[in-house]
Amino acid sequence: MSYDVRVLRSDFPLLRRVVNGHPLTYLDSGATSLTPRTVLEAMDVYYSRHHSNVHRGVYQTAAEATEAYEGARADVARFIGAASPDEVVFTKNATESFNLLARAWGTAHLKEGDVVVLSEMDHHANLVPWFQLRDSHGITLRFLRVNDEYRLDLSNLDELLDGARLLSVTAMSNVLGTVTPIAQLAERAHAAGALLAVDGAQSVAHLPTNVATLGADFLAFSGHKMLGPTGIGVLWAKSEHWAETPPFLGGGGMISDVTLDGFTPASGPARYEAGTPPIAEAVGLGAAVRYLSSIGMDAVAAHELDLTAYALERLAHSFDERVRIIGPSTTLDRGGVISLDVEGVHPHDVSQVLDQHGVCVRPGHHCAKPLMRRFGLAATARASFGPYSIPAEVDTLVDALRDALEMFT
Amino acid sequence: MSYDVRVLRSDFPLLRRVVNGHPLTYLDSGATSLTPRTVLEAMDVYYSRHHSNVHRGVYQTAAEATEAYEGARADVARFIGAASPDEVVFTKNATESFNLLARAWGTAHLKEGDVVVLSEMDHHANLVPWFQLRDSHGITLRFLRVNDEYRLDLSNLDELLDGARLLSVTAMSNVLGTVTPIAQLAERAHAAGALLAVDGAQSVAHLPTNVATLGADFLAFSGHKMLGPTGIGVLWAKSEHWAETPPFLGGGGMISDVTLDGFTPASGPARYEAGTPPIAEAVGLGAAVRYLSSIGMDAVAAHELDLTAYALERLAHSFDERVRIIGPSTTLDRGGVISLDVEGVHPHDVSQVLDQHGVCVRPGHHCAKPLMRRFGLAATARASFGPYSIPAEVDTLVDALRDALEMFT
Amino acid sequence: MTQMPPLNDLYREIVMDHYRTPRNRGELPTPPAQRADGHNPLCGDEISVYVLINGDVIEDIKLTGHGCSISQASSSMMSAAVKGRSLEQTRELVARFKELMTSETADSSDQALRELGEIAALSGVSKFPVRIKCATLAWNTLTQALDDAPQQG
Amino acid sequence: MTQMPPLNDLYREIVMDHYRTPRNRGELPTPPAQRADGHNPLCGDEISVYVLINGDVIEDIKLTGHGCSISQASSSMMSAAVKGRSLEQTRELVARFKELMTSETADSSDQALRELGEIAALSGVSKFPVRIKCATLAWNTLTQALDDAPQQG
Ligand SMILES: Cc1ncc(COP(=O)(O)O)c(C=O)c1O
Ligand SMILES: Cc1ncc(COP(=O)(O)O)c(C=O)c1O
Repeated sequence: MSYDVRVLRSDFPLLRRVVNGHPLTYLDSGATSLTPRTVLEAMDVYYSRHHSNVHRGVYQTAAEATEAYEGARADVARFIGAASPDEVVFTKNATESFNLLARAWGTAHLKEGDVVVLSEMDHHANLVPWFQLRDSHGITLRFLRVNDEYRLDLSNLDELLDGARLLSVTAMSNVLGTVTPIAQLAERAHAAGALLAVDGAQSVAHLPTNVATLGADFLAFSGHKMLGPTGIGVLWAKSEHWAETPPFLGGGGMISDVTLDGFTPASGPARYEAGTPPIAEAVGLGAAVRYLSSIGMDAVAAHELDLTAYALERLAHSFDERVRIIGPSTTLDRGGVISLDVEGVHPHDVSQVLDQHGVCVRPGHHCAKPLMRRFGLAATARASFGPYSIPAEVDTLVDALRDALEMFT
Repeated sequence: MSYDVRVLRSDFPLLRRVVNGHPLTYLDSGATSLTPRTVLEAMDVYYSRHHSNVHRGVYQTAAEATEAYEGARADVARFIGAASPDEVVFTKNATESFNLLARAWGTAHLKEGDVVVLSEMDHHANLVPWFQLRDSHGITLRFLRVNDEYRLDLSNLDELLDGARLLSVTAMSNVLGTVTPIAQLAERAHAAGALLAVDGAQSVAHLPTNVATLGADFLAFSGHKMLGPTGIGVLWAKSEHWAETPPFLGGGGMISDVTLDGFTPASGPARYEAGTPPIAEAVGLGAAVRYLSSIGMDAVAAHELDLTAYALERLAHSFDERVRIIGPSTTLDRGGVISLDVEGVHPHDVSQVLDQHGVCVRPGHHCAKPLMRRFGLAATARASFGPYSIPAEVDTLVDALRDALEMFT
Repeated sequence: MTQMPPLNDLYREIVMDHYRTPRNRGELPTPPAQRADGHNPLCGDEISVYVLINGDVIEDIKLTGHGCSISQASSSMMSAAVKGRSLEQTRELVARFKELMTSETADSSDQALRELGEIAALSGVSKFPVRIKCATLAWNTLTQALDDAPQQG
Repeated sequence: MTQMPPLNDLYREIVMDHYRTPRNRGELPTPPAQRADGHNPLCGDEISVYVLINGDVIEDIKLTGHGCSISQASSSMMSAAVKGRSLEQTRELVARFKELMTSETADSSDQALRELGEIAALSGVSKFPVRIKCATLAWNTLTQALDDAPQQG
């Protein structure tokens, strides 16, 4: 249940990059992950040998492209423990997945006044589509708050869930690193008669995921955060929910028939995949999940846990309280996303100075403005890990932060 | 104004593929185009050296990724003669572009009873989103018909446009090859007070396009049909129309502010690009349009015109009327998409037999079921060309068709 | 990805015969017959199946529609095979046929193939995955008709 | 893609001084002052600019808000530079500053830089494209305030 990270690093071409005279110290996997050679090769082979449009072709390469595309669906289904590949719908990113959920499932099942519960910890991807649905269809939104321990405040959960149709919440905060108690939320949501949608954009990339035991009804995530390419995301749902979800985007491939009077939608995942799908991207994502499975997600999680423990420890003890961690201070129910508030140095400047050391950390609100407001911050500087991250990079981060502090004192 | 197609062919790795003992004869560019090395390399270099999330990063590779993504927008804007890169919005495919147009612009500007004019010649991508809008918002749809010469019947155009708000029509049929008179349609639509949206999925890939003179208000197209990657499309609109178009998908990147009470959308193309965009795909599309520009779209169009003339001639004279061309029989206002009806041989079987010769043609309704019905067909076998297609491939097609006819007689 | 097998596997003599001379074309009055419609959205193939059930036997069957050689031949062979069979035997045959299609390593022992009779000539289709839907369309539509038919006493 | 220039170009002595000791912090009563709010959606920087216009002169200016060193220094330097200037001179200065930012090959002749005074110390920002928005935020917000101000007789 562990792997040689030095060997693994050689799979990632970007780690050979030198920036500002320093080897790249990539600590922004929370924004997007690095891409291993095997994923790039899978896409290159696809384009060089098999590329064709899918589904409607009879000839050899069209059959191969279809096989590659549907094979990727099966790979992803296996990776998350889905009951069937048909439960996996490809979108362009996790954000589209939430829009599909809100607009297609949402408009079919929610009417004016119906309650959806979200959380203050959530990413805009799991907030804005619901605001849009509120504005167009008059649904009511309620919010779980975040407590001073950077956890979801569950004290009023039953109250919030009272009469609610859906709870939609992240499994791991992309700002705090907080891992939320999905099993418990599922149980209580279901007890209250609500369904549970989970934002897995962070969790699926870093923790083992098994939808058979997760308890969720819907799960959204993005390829580019889990070693896959840009341009592809996933919405998983239980078959019974897909069966009651109308189409979202309209166009070719999602129809059973079209006349000048109207259209009949197709069934299966095709129903939600209008137009030419992200074929090469699916192939890349398939390669990514196979790569992750070959390492083992348990091993990835264990590796990142160790690294997070080391980082929390070093960050807590190197700066005389001048660097504050915005998030849980131990690895309990926590992933490798570490937001920093550096005394007297704005996150933009932190990132700028760190860049001089080749260190990549992201400044900003991380698309979680309500959460930032909750903690009275406009922005943080966020370091986040991937399966390829190593303790030496934490050391480089600490040294670079020291430089930033000096420069701005 | 011409190029050496033999040299050009060496840029396309898939043309080295051997299928069923024959070199690949790829005649399905209307479904998706082959991808030149330079596009694959641009994406590979992006992932291997610059990959990061865009827009919010300060560090070196994030700045580079943003530069690459926005640079691609500028490349595409230049390629179609847009007034500014801000007029170019990246989507996942032409289909999403039409959904964006129908749902965002459409719901903001069209109310119950408002008229949108479409055509019987159009692809499902430019039909289904409007049916959806009709079903949700009660707009009224009218249809231009197709005459026996495989052209839009313009005899009742003024009638159809009377009181219409929008005319949305293809610039080139993906079934018939017919090139529609966009300039004339623009003039008459505007005279009637309607805007004009153009489906450029086929035309932009094969004919020079200049939105400054096209007369259209909106133009949708797909990267994968113009030597670019899958997973990216474009909606171009005049700035004045974007200014009056609300957001479509909600999420990160498209907001200016988010609180627990709601959100304020961003301005510029970002407003319509929720979530992590197809970054590598934009980079690939940028490389594709630079490649096409280096050949010259005039040269591409001239090359394909010659080839189409040759194919029409050979197909018309080789089979004693047993192979019927469903589309204009001369190259006048016609592109290199040739649909065939082979006497006594179902398109599926045509394609199957042709595959045995390494020839790729697509059987089916080509996502244009109303058009198929218009001509009493369930399917055709469609051959379509790209800049890399050559007369010898037409000869192979003719030989293979002869084989199919023999086999089924 | 493997190279495709030769076309003879697909277009066997007997398959082409059923395609060229389809059996049981036409309609039956409904009721008493039960009708079901099937179509393959990917290629536009369409079929209508009419079954006349008497007791637990398929007394008559007719077909209309259009499609490729494989879908036409498969429906013709299907109609010839089920006419006069009991409902139970028919459902067994449908199951056996689907097995034949869905797995290249399916049970193709002499015994199994013998039960399928001339339908076994369609076994080559399983090597052309995109054509499997063509071959199964008629069978799925038949199942639909049987499911829709009012229970008989 | 070129390597980034050294940080000293960005964080000049005088820039850091304005960041550490911002000039003209605070609010002015509105009216008579005109207020405008600006923010940078990408990083969350926020600024409010209060200008008190007397005739065609900016008699007083105050700023509130938060942001990175560049946005804070730029707004402080801007406030110091425009206080007491005529509206016309101010708009010229804004235009000159934006030129300084938007083009690495901008007119940076001695003459142009001299007119900008200490603001010229921000010229290094143009080499860090992602930071240009930080530097221009205050200036755009000032323009907004001037545009919004009621015309004076
Ligand atoms: C004319 C036309 N319009 C729209 C489309 C849809 O393009 P996409 O599938 O890339 O969304 C196509 C291609 O299938 C087309 O040929
Ligand atoms: C928790 C969380 N949810 C959703 C998203 C949205 O993902 P994407 O931008 O790929 O749509 C992100 C990433 O930005 C995220 O971190």
